[in-house]
Amino acid sequence: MDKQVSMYRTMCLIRAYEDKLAEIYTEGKTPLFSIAAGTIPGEMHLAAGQEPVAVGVISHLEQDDVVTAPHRPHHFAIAKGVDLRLMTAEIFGRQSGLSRGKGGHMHLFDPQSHFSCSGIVGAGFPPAVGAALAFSKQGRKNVAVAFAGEGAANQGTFHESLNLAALWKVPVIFVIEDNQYAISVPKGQSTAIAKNSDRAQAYGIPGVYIPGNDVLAIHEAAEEAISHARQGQGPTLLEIQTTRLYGHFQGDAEAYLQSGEKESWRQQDPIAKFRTHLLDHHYLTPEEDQLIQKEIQGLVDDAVKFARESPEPDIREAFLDVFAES
Amino acid sequence: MDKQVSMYRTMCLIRAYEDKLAEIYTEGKTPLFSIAAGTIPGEMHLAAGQEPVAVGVISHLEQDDVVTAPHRPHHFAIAKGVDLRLMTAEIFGRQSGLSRGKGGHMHLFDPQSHFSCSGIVGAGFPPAVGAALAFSKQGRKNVAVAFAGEGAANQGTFHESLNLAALWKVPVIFVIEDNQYAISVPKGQSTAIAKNSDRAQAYGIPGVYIPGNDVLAIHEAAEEAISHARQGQGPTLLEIQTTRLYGHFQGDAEAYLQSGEKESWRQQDPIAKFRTHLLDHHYLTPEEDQLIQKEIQGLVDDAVKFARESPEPDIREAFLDVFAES
Amino acid sequence: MATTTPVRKLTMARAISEGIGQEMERDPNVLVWGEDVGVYGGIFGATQELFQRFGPQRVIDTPISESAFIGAAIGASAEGLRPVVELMFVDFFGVAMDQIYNHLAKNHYMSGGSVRHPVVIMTAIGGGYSDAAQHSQSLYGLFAHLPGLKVVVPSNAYDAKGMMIAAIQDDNPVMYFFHKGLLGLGWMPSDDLAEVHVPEESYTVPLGQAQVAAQGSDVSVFAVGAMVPKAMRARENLRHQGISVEVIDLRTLVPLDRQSIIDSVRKTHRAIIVDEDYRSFGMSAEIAAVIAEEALEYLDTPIKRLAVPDVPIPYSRVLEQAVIPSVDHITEAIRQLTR
Amino acid sequence: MATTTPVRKLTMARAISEGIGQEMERDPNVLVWGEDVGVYGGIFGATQELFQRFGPQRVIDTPISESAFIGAAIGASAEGLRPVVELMFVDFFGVAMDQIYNHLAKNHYMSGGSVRHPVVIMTAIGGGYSDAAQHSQSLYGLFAHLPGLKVVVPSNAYDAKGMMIAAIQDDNPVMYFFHKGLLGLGWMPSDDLAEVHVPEESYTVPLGQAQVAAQGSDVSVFAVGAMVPKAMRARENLRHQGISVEVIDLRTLVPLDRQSIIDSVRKTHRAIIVDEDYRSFGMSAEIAAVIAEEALEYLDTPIKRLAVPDVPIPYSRVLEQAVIPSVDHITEAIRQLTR
Ligand SMILES: Cc1ncc(C[n+]2csc(CCOP(=O)(O)OP(=O)(O)O)c2C)c(N)n1
Ligand SMILES: Cc1ncc(C[n+]2csc(CCOP(=O)(O)OP(=O)(O)O)c2C)c(N)n1
Ligand SMILES: [Mg+2]
Ligand SMILES: [Mg+2]
Repeated sequence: MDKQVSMYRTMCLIRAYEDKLAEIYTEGKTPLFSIAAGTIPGEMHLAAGQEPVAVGVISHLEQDDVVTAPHRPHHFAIAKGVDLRLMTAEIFGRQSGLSRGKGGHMHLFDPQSHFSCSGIVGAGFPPAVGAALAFSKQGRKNVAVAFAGEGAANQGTFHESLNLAALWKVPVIFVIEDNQYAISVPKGQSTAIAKNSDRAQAYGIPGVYIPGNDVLAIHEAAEEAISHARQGQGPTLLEIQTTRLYGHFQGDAEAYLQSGEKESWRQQDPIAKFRTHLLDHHYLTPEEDQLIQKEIQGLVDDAVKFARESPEPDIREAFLDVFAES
Repeated sequence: MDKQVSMYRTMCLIRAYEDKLAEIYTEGKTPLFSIAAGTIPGEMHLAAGQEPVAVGVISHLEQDDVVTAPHRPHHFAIAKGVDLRLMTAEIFGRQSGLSRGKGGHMHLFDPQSHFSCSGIVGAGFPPAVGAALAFSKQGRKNVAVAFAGEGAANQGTFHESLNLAALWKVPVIFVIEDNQYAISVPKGQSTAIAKNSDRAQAYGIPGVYIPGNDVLAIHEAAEEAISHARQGQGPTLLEIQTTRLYGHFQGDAEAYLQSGEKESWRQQDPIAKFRTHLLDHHYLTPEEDQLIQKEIQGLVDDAVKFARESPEPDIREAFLDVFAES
Repeated sequence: MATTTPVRKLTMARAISEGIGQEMERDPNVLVWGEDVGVYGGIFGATQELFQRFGPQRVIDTPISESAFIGAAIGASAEGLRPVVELMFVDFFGVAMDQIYNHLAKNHYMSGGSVRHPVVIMTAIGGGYSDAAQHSQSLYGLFAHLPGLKVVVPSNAYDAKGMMIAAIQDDNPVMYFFHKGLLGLGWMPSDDLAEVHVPEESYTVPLGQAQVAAQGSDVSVFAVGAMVPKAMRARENLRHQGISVEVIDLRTLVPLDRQSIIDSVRKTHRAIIVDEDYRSFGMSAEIAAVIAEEALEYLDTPIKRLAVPDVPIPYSRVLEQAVIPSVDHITEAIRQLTR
Repeated sequence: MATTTPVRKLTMARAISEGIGQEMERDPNVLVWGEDVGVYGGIFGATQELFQRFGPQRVIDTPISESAFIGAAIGASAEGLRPVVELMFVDFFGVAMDQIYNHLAKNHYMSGGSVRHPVVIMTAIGGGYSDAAQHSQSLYGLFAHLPGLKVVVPSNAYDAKGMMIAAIQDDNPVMYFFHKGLLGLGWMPSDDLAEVHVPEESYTVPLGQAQVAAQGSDVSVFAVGAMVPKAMRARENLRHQGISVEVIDLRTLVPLDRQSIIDSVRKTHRAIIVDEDYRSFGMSAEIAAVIAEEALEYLDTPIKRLAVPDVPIPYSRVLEQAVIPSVDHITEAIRQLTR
């Protein structure tokens, strides 16, 4: 119950964060989605609607468990405990950001929380296998989780990594976020079978499809996969049905969607549903909910304020960190 | 019956060819496997023992059906009808070779018989899908067959190509030659499941494992796969158990093999077994067999003679064919 | 580019898709595939309207399987198709490179000329809009290093259309690089010098010929793609300071028009290469080497290179602006060279 | 390299595996993986005896999944391992390049320095034994073009061991290129100039320092890997003709020891770069460019480049010998330059 409320809280925090970034993203841009201009430049892939995936899985993880995330990373980063201020400053390209502005929205690195992401589709699978290999060599009880979209499951790295992980029996969980689209391409036009989780058979590992974008169902399935991995039983493949409430990136006109599709997703908002569930079961009162909303709004506002007030990086920063000093 | 004898004949031709190359390969080399020296320089991957795979499948193909083959290509090339003289001259690096000596043993190209191969493991899958796509766009009734070793099935191209082919439902057959080793690495150390053919499930296509290194069983399974493809029903994945009677390449000491392993393969020589079957069923008389052996020996000797008598390419050849004149 | 018809300015994105469309009309074997090239029209609009005109049989959205769909162009072209394949960003080449450089590029040679692969791989390059280290690279120098690929980098809509048509008609694999900051996308800053008159009819710009973008006598600037309009702006700045700059738009890196490079250096006696690719072991080095080999005696001053200083492209706007050559950087570098 | 101990000549393959073995003894986090690195000892013997000494827990045979097992080094190194990973031939880079150059190479920068990847990717380069277009390339110039990777190319057993140990101890990803024709394999021609004294104890050769392989006064030859002993033999030929050749073994391309290049040119006034990689847009261009930028005034003659002439490596022995720089080619090229 506390756990459920805590998950709810994290989901709300993610949503508030994404909504805030969506708002700020158009700030200072003419035309509205002018990519190079404004407070937040560059591409922006928001994950609103996909909170259950991040929260359902990552709520099982310890700080020193590893997460590798894709180009749509914020929900995973927040769930994993990446510092909101440093992350926001990074997204704003500021000196106080996680990478002093050198990484940006698709390249958030936080060794503290063992979080990283990449802008290359499918690129997070191999490093997760490698982290899991390190854990097993070092006798650590940690796990690594690689998240990726359903589009990424057709990249060669998916196949190679699952085979390698299954072969080595290392503690890694592969999680496919099935939001049904890869940019404009629907799953049926990219994937020869209905469920990527069935591809687990190709590696002799468990594969579970979790419909409904339901954080509790996800939490349950993830629990089994993660304890399986922690106990040295090797990898699991999860595929989780979810919905993308913003476009692929901000500015995406989404002309390729079927009519009514977006509305149906909105009506199935996983946070609203989870809230109803919590209220119905009296795990949460409306008053507590209000407190939570207020608190998380405070966190988001604080992070944004922190980022806004941080200076731009010094130009010299551009020339540092190509190589580490040994 | 005639068909069976014809398949037998091709298998014998392949074997005679490989044995002959093995013999010539050490010619002019000190030490015996000195790679740069001798009549045939470079790596040499022989396919003796794997004849059933090539012959069982390719005997269904027309001249304008496409075959893409891996680094161990001779059995496929011969079965597909690549001119033995030109191929041998190529392997000898001579002016009259298929590519005037520029390709060599791992890079045999014969547009006439729609045959090509590559030295990069797993590289033949995507081009086969592309050829099949061309067939379906052009309304041709052809098929493409991609052959590769069991080691290649863990390369990303395998996954991407099977998904793409299944999705597009193009006429391509993927054939995995399971000779149980990738150089020194046994299948169990490279592949998380026992049979790559089970990976067909990951693409919603038929997958068939054919044990026994038996050309008739292969021929039968291939018939179904190929007619399926020709009728527009899409791809099939076949995995065929076979044995590598020489080392990975000539000069391979094979110290990594289990003791007795090689001998047991030799005892199961697929050509000897097929010959016994043909003789037992009176599809072939010993006299006919002798005629066949004589005939194929003549073909091999003729090809080798042709290659030996062909001059080295002119030096200027090295600078030609980087680009085609349009 | 002289024309008697009224001026018909086109964005470079439009010019590219017009070129492809005209070839698709001419030859039924020309097909387009790649990610989001269909209904979406290509993330950068290079295939806009083609799906609507030619349908899903000829304009095909693919899964995110670059090795497979680029490799498919190899087999398809050997069997008679002439595919135009989009690799969404050049930055993604690493997931598909083996098919490109070990096969598509070499099969013609390895086959002794018997196999041909008339394939265009078109791909987006360049930074300047905070897309960071994995979406802002240029990398044409890397492809130009590998034998068997033609490498073209248009700088304006006229060349973009003509070189696309030439690339499709070419029997060789062509790497066609379009700079995002020249496309005229609206949601992306674009240099309007790239939006020039484009004849409606089909025409080709031959691959392998540089163009003197502007004559000058004091110094030669060698550039491709987005660096060409930037160099033109720098030239304008310097004109007011009495410095006469010649701008050479190389247009094609492979084959490289060495003669145009030498001719220009012979005329101006000073050379600077301006490049959005990484500085070392790339285009700026090659042009410098060509001059050092073949035109050394004409040089009055050391050769100068201005390029991305061997760092990944940083995300932050100010940092990115510090590393991608700007009009100011170019102006200053030329000034220093002519001082 | 001066030594008081008795001479202990080692093949370069043995020197590499000895270096790795000593680091594995020192640091339990050093692991080795790749195809056939275990029982087989590496196709080129670079991991010989390591499996027998350290067992399958630390010397791991992988499937033919280069993206996965090279990418695994990224996550493993971030969590404390120091992997030495073998990519069997550099020619295969194209199946794994994204993990190498977009991630392994850039993560340190993109993370603002907070992530380190102490990873060595060792890989075989070079031709000369008819392994044709997909197994004979050098390609170090391509890697040197991309920021974030150190690039080392030893030319003899002493450097090979010392640079391997330095590479393993380095906190950055290092691309370690060993030339097959220097390894002393028995079944492969090998230049015995590479088989030199190698101290038994552990030592490092710092990355980023060129070495004057032989002094000379008339012309400077710049080379790496197998071209160094070839240049030394050409030097010997020319000595008899009264031409004094300085041979600079660059040893490392990234970081590049520019000062040593300039110093040598200042002394000899003539420069030739000898390179087994493709000629254009690569190492030979970069060295020429460095000279053209920073040492132009010392040059008496144009710079000369001798490299693979932008063709895939042909299979036929005579054709291959025509395109890979030989001692005779080098001798002749230097003679022409000093004429
Ligand atoms: C290798 C590679 N190919 C293509 C892209 C361009 N791209 C970025 S996101 C994306 C779609 C990804 O779809 P999916 O994996 O389903 O994730 P989602 O965006 O739906 O979260 C594409 C094609 C890329 N970044 N990397
Ligand atoms: C991408 C790539 N990785 C590695 C190699 C080196 N290599 C050549 S053959 C081979 C083993 C192939 O095994 P398998 O696919 O089973 O074919 P087989 O040799 O058994 O016929 C390897 C690792 C290669 N050529 N290409
Ligand atoms: Mg998706
Ligand atoms: Mg095998």
